[in-house]
Amino acid sequence: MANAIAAIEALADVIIANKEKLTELDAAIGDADHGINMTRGFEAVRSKLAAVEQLKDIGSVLKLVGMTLISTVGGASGPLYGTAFIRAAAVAQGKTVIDIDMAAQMFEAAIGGIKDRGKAVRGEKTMLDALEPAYEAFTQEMVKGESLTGCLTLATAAAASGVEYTKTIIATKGRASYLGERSIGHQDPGATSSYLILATLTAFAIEQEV
Amino acid sequence: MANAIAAIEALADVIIANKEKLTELDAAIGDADHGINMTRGFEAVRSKLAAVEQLKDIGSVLKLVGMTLISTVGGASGPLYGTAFIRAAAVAQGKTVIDIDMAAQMFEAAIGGIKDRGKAVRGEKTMLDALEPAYEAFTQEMVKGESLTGCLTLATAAAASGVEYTKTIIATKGRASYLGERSIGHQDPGATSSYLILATLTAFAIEQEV
Amino acid sequence: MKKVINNAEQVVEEMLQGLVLAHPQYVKRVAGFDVLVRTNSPVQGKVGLVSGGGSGHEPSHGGYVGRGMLDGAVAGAVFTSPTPDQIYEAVKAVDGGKGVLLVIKNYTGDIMNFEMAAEMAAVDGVKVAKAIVNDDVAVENSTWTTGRRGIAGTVFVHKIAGAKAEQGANLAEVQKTAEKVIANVHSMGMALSPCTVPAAGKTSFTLSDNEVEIGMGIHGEPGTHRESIRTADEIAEHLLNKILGDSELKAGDEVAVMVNGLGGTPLMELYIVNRKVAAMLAEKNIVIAKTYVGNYMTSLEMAGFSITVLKLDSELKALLFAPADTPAFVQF
Amino acid sequence: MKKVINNAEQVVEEMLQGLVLAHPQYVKRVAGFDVLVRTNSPVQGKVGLVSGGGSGHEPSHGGYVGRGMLDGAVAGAVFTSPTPDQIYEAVKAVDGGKGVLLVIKNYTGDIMNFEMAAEMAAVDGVKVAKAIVNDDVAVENSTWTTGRRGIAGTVFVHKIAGAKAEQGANLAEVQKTAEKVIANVHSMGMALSPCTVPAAGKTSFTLSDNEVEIGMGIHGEPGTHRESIRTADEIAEHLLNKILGDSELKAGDEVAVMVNGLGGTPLMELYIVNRKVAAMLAEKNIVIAKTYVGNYMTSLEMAGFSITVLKLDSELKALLFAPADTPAFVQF
Ligand SMILES: Nc1ncnc2c1ncn2[C@@H]1O[C@H](COP(=O)(O)OP(=O)(O)O)[C@@H](O)[C@H]1O
Ligand SMILES: Nc1ncnc2c1ncn2[C@@H]1O[C@H](COP(=O)(O)OP(=O)(O)O)[C@@H](O)[C@H]1O
Ligand SMILES: [Mg+2]
Ligand SMILES: [Mg+2]
Ligand SMILES: [Mg+2]
Ligand SMILES: [Mg+2]
Repeated sequence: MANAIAAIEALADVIIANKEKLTELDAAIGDADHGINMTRGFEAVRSKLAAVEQLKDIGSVLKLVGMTLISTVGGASGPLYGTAFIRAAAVAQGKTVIDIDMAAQMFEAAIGGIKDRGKAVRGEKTMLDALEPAYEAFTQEMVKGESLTGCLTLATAAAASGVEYTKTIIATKGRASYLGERSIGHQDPGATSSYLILATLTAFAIEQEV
Repeated sequence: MANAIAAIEALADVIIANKEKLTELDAAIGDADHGINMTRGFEAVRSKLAAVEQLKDIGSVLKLVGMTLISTVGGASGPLYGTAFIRAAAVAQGKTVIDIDMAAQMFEAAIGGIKDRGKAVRGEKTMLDALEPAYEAFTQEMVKGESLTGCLTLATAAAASGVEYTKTIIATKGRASYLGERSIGHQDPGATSSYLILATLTAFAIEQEV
Repeated sequence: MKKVINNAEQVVEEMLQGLVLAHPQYVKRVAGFDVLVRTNSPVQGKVGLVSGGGSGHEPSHGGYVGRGMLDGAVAGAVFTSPTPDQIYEAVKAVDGGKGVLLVIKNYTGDIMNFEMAAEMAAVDGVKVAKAIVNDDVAVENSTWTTGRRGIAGTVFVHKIAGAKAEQGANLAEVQKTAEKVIANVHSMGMALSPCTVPAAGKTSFTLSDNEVEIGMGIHGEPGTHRESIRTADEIAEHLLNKILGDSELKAGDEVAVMVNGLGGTPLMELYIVNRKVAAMLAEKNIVIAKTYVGNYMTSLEMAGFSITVLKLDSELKALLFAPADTPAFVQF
Repeated sequence: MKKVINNAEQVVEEMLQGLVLAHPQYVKRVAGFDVLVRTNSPVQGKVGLVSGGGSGHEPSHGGYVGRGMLDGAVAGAVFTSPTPDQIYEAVKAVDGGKGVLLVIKNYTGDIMNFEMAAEMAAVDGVKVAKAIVNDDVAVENSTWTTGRRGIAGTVFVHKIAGAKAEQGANLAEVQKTAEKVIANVHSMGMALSPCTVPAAGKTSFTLSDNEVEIGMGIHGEPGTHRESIRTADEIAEHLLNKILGDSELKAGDEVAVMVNGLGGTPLMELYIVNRKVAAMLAEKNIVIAKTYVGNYMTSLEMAGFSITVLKLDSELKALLFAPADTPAFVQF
């Protein structure tokens, strides 16, 4: 479990380090709190993980993360990321290592959770615009026989393009949708945090390999 | 009456022209409205004088001015200047010209009105610090046999020194008194408007002479 | 950022403490949660009303907990929807056996968090219904957007649905009344200046010296557009015309009006706005049954205001006029 | 200056119009004057209460006209005492044969103008008494100054003397009760930012980004000193200690507390202040009978607050708890 916990800690570090940036992105098209919300959530995650004695599997770690995000983040991103982690936890229940197939299933489940909760589709300027192309890239490489880290690397690159893409479209979900045309030109904060999460997990996986 | 009315109109011009300056002085040690208050009053005076058909004597003109100031200026300066004009009006009742004796009596009555109403004495950083030395200078010159305009000129000079003097003392009456020591260094707005009134009347009297 | 606070992270906690200390006759805290409920909660045999949202909108929502209005209010972080566990606690604390109505402002985050709480409560066998307020006509309503935002009109939902619940109506009836209010209430706001979320430490937008934001949301979200400031009458006319264009008001209709300050606007200015609103409605022979002027749904210290018009029928009117006794809304 | 107004010269007139349009059930205008009185004025057989002062302190004073509080309110120009003729009209309009109490805040201008009005009314045979409020402990009380200013404590005078008058007390009794309140009420304020008098068009002072003014008056008059901003608890402690130092409160005493916003302060911050005030009083075993938190005596859009503590005896307490029904102060 040390690995899973270390990965979550790496996530927390990155989110907290990007608090200002995420908040600024949200200031332009939302209510200027995305970084604050996510930081509050991941600080809570960090202290919860530190406090919990023994988590027996990856599923337990992810469930704790999801529950903690749900109960501390609030706003739109809390239920969305929280649900994503809980759905991924269900896949990882009882597991102590992650192989590429399981990773794909977890990824799919997480995105499914976000879609169930938020009822958004790709192209609405949300986290899905980073996550869905990333998932597609992941599976595309997976069928080609790429390694987990290879797939993750390409998924991260796809998420980065997805973030760029959010600048070009009108928001039709979330708070930014009130802006209509005025949302064009601005990068979606949630897509950005999704990219950061993916990039961090990728870097973590690569580090584990060496 | 044309003269008395013209004199009051000259007063109105000067007060209105000094609206900003008087307000700024009040901003430093009061509530930033002295120029606004006086302007509101003298604008009302101006339209009242224009509207009134026939004022039969100087007393009537001054009473109208006093009543108008009382009912439009408000604050501390309204009752004070209003009472001053009404007291002066009583002296000038039935009169159509002003000689030097009458001028002295009117001056004394006006100051008496301010003291009755405001219960201040000289040295408290109020309009009295301009008016009392001015009155003393006036009577001093008068007993020496000076002309009305000569007396007024010296009275105005004394008022100017009085205004300067207010910079050196602590306010113990009016709104500036809340400041205590912090009122030192600032010129009293009411003393300044008193000086302006006197200076204007003096200039007017000199103009009439030529 | 110049604020009278101790610690940006503690503002909600300390505010709730200060509120309970100020109004112990009205509200108590659900221990361990950012939830205020009536001192006599749960009121047996009465439908419970729970609302809430991000903090920073005070007196919304804690200020409306009391007889004739809310049973519980959940306080999220500043401008951030509260989390499901908090809402769930509020529902449990106020359920007197007749179920609980959740009054939710239409924001993605609020809806998701309240829905999750409703799911949690349903598992416990609590009957939960929802009413989603979307009174802000600044935002176009289309199937392609999240829909209109909930702003100051929410206070009328609290008042009227609260009165209905107080009368002993069942959950479906209270929900139906809330939905009738929602169908008949329209609002629009504007801002002269931004506000600063304590944890952010700086304003989320800036306006130049003579610029205003029309259609401003209550969380610092940008509005429909910016323009140079105009007179109070012109601004009020613009907002009210938008509102009237969206409601189906006609001569002879009766309405309630709210001129709501966003937190930093002097009451003097709100009354100057009300003067124009009343004149315009009079001109159209729309009858004002009751007017509220003040800070009801704020955005911290933002300067600006919103106008809300609620079309009344005899039911809504009677319920609006019913007495209420809460920290921030008292009416005989 | 960015304000929601039409014309700086018309703000008082238009505000009064807007206020009457908003609250016709409470107040009517004395035609031709900036005077609001109860719709049923004069109330026969009841002592009339008249207060007033410069405008810009809304809801003071027009917001307190109604059952259990004021009979009439006179609105001067912004931050400028009303003129005697206006006050005189108010007195005449509310005199129901038992005389009229003038509640005056202790400012040179207010006192002179109200006194002149009293003289005018006395000529007409109206019995007039005065109560001069001087609750601001920021200003040292010495025979060498004008004395202390009247600030938010004035609202308690309105409430309690108003309740006394409502009970049918005679003029001397109402005056005596008002004076008892005045003897027992102490306040002190602070400001974070200035405000702009519309006719002036600019702020009367400036404060740098981390500076506050302690002991601020309600007309933009400077306070006792400036300092760097501290925490809410430290500021509240400083003000409350000054207040406690001036009152003779001891363990077991009962008080009413008002945490008053100056117009631009979020309610959230006022509650954070109240938390500290309540904690300090609890520590000293001073019992808080009732707390008011909100904008009661403002300075346009100034950010800042004041704390008021009123020592109660059984008479004052009963009168404070008596019902009141006015536009801005409603209490069951
Ligand atoms: N319905 C939705 N589905 C997926 N993501 C969404 C949805 N609504 C909002 N989001 C994401 O949430 C982000 C905003 O999160 P955050 O600022 O924390 O919440 P809030 O909008 O409540 O303040 C947006 O940038 C967007 O990516
Ligand atoms: N008791 C008093 N006696 C004489 N003059 C006074 C007294 N109190 C105040 N003043 C004068 O009034 C001036 C302030 O007038 P103004 O600003 O119009 O009224 P307010 O102080 O009510 O705002 C002061 O500068 C001072 O000269
Ligand atoms: Mg946000
Ligand atoms: Mg002044
Ligand atoms: Mg938010
Ligand atoms: Mg003044």
